[in-house]
Amino acid sequence: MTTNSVMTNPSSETEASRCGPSKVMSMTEAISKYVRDGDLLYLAGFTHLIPFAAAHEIIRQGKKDLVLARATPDLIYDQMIAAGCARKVIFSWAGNPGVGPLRAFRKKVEAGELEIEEYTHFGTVARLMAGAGGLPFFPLKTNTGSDLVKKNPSIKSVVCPYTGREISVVPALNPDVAVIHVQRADATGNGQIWGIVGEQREAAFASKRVILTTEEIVSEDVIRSDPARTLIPGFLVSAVVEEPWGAHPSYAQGYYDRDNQFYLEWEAISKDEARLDEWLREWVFGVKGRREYMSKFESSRVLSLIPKSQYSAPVDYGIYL
Amino acid sequence: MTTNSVMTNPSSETEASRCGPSKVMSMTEAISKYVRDGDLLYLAGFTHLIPFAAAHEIIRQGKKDLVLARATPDLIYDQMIAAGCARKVIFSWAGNPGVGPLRAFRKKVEAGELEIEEYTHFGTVARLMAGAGGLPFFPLKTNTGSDLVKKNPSIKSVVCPYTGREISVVPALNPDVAVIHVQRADATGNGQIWGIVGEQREAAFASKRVILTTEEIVSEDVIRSDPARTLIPGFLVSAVVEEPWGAHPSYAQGYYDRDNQFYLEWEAISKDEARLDEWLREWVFGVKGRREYMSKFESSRVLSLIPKSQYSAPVDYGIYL
Amino acid sequence: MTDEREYSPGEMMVVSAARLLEDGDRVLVGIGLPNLAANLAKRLHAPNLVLFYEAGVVDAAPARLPLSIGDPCLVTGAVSVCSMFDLFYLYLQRGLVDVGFLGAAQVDRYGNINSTVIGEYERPKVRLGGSGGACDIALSCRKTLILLPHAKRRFPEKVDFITSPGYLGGRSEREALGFRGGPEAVVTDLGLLKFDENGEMFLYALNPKATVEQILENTGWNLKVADDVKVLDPPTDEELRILREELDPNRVYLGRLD
Amino acid sequence: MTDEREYSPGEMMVVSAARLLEDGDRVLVGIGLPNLAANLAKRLHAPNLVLFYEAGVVDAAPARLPLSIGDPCLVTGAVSVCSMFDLFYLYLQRGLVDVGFLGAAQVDRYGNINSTVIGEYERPKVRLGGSGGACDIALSCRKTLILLPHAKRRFPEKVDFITSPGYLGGRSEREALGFRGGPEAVVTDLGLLKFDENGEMFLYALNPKATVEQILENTGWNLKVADDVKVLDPPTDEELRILREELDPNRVYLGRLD
Repeated sequence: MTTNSVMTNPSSETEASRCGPSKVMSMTEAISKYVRDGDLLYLAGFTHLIPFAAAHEIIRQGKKDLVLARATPDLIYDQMIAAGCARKVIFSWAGNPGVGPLRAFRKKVEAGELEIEEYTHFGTVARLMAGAGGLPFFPLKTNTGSDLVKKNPSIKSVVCPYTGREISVVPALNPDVAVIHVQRADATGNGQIWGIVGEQREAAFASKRVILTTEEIVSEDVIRSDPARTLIPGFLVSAVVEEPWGAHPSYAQGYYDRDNQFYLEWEAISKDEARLDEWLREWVFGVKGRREYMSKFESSRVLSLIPKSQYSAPVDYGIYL
Repeated sequence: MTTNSVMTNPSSETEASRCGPSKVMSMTEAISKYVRDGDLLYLAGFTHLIPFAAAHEIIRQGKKDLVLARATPDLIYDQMIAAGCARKVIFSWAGNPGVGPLRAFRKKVEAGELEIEEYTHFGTVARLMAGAGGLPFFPLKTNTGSDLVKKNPSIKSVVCPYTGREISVVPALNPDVAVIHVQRADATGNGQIWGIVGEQREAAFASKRVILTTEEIVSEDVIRSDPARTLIPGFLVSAVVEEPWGAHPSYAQGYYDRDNQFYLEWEAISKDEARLDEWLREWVFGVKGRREYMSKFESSRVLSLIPKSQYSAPVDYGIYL
Repeated sequence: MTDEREYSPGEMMVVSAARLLEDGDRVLVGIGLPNLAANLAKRLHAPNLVLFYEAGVVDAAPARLPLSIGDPCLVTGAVSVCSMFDLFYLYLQRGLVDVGFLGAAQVDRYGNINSTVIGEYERPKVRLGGSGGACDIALSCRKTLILLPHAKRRFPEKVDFITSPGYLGGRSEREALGFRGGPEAVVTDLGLLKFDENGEMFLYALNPKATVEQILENTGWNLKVADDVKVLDPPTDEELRILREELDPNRVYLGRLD
Repeated sequence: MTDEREYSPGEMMVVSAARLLEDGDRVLVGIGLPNLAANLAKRLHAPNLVLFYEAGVVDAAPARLPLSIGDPCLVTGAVSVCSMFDLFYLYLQRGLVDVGFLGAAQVDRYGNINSTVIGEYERPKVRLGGSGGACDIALSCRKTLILLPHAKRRFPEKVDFITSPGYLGGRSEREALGFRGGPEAVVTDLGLLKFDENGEMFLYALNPKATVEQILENTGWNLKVADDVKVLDPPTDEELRILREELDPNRVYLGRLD
């Protein structure tokens, strides 16, 4: 930042004094400190910035009895379910996006071995929205007429005092922990996301604790150069983990593409229990962390995921003296 | 935009075919076409990007019996009230921000000559939020215990089916017309705002018609280079008016500063009915439009409002082929 | 080179769906056939179509064929991108979306859709993906278009589970709940089905290669047939050219030509 | 140069309010004295204060003294900026704000604030600005600090209109409505007032130049006085230096020294 700030003491113009102390730590430390057995977790991200690195560390640390909430359980929860971390899943669409069913999830549900609680997508994000704003419920014009209402007693209704009509409501969701992966953040946890923003912001505000993982830690000046992009304010955040490729095999807009090959491979891996166990042993338990995990791929595959750059047109905030 | 787009017919890669036809017109035409006597208007903007140029054109065209809704009526509604356009004001804080009371408003209210309907700020934006999302009401944890509830029968309550507690609700607000001033937009009305975003987005989605006024019309490529910044999607917009300095004496982040001198002057002008009439005659009725209005100021004053540039750090969206 | 007169069932479905879109429509599209249909219509008779994707993208200009609903290629160069909440709240629930595409594991006589479970909910024979945004789309769009292959088990008289309400037991039932819209058409590999004044599905038109008998055999109830049942025009040269050369050159979604 | 021992009533109010802020507090500040108080505290004993402004700005780093709540200088270089809805919904209603500053035309025995009207609502003697965000702040912060000049007409036993609830008729009434927090202190040009276990205001401490009698004369009811009523320390040299040299060198808000 180049402004000559009269309102900020020049002698305290460091990250530590302006936004509190640095919260940077390793993934191992962050998960061990802030995720507890039995917690309700929300690993956020709709197709984009899915925090796979954090999920793998949760598996490695053998966390259990977790309640896993996500609009789209996706491969990330399929892996955690297969590894035995989950007691229950709260969700709205369970699939391998663009590929097929979510096999580990489906097998356990069909066998009656996994509790589920189900909403529509709008229901899931409205639950987070209520939780994020301190409301006990959120009203929404959906659900009505579907059999979901019969199977999920948490979906209720209120009578609108203006129209006299019933309207469906869903209860607030306030996870114990949200894990949010962002493209860039500063050391105190001010996180910026661009591209598909999913439900990350609502999940962060709704949760009791937030673990922020980031493609890169940048200086506070970069964050302050564009305050409109800061979706996660640092004071919500308990831990900041710098984890490049932390969303692979999903993607980070501008950093890397979705590794579609893995989504296709997962169909075969997850169909076969022995192969699935072997995959977990090799790719999760067999590595120390994300760096070792990424190093196991052929470099040509890694390189093929990196896009050419296309930058946003800048905007001028102006210097107001 | 530099991507080689396979999904968009190269022969139709014009604004007209990709986002519909241009909606650019003059302020005179936009106000005459889309603002009708008796309409409920929401001229949006919280301290920033207040659409003064549009308000002056509404006064010039002698629109009347308007219901003027705004969180902060501000000088913009004080002028419209003084000019006799308003039948009623819906608001949450009536003042000359940073200066004092809103005198034309106050005089009419104290004389019982202007109907009012009053909420808190949260109440006002929640009403827009309900209107923007097609909800009949919005629940919120405020109002309760205040005398506002006794004086405004539109503030009601519902019983939360999860907690059994009463919670206050406000009814949806769906204006006939929203006027939104933005920093940049394309010819079809895709508008981008940075800096304080106020309630512009909610007002645009809640309203039946949207008049978009903009500091500058840019090419669609500029908009598409940063889709995260597009707060107003063009398909909501009826008219696009290019109006530099359209928010003076309020400000446009990065373009010009608030003209605080005018806010101070308004205190004296609005105190004295004769001076106020003279001001309206000279600065509103006496000019054809914004260009003539701005030309009446000393250039040194105009120049003093223009800040030096401070650009956002760009972000990389990546080219995905 | 392929004979332009030959076309796959997928191609016919895409073409049939594309022709149902009107210029200026705001359309919520999913990946796969709906994406191809919407983009085909936009190149031909509906240049002012506004395309939304469920991930929160408005008016995308992807440089490749998107392979998932949140493909990064949908974002680069799009007009606007918004949160999931905004998409469902500001666009869908506000009533700004004219047409929504829906898939289905099962669809019944009144256009109710099941994409949740085959068998009982608590003891599923097959556990499917669930609603996702489908129920939300079904209840908030001005009209929905349902795409699925025509097979008896997918067209039961009553679905095992109503994931996304159509007309429930008839148009009046849906109206009584205060919802507008409802299913406009069902596009299958055999024909085009619409809904009568009571909200009951009927056979409106046949795909060029299909017969009424074939459709009745593949439907789980005594399907009504329009008196003047039409035969749809096969894909035109131009429709096939755009699909094959521009939109899905690798035939990821168009299927095999055989 | 001014004698450092001389200070204006505004300076004492700012210093008194600043000392009530704790390190790490998330504070919603308005323009004027609250802004000065929060920035003063941040330079001295509370470097980790997070400052919000009602216009939706988080952790601003303005290059000049802001003159309105939405001054553009608050945005350039801030950590985050959000919509009005987000500020009231995600920050305030969610309960993330520890301390809210409130002004008042009137404040009463139980910390209820009037900023709406003097006289009757329907036939106002003086129509004031109204709630703005004040009622929302009063009901959602962990605690509120009320700043106003001490004068009998501004301290009536009951306010003409409750714009922003304090403890209503006592702490139990506020609690019964399900709201946390409430007024923590009232900072005036004469002293510092707090609230007892019933939510009734009492004189906690005097400004150095004020007397108990003066305060009782300027309060509209029989104000309780603490047994051990304290006298506040005058502004320190360092406090005055920061206020005068860095924060408000033109004395826009600090007022005249006389």
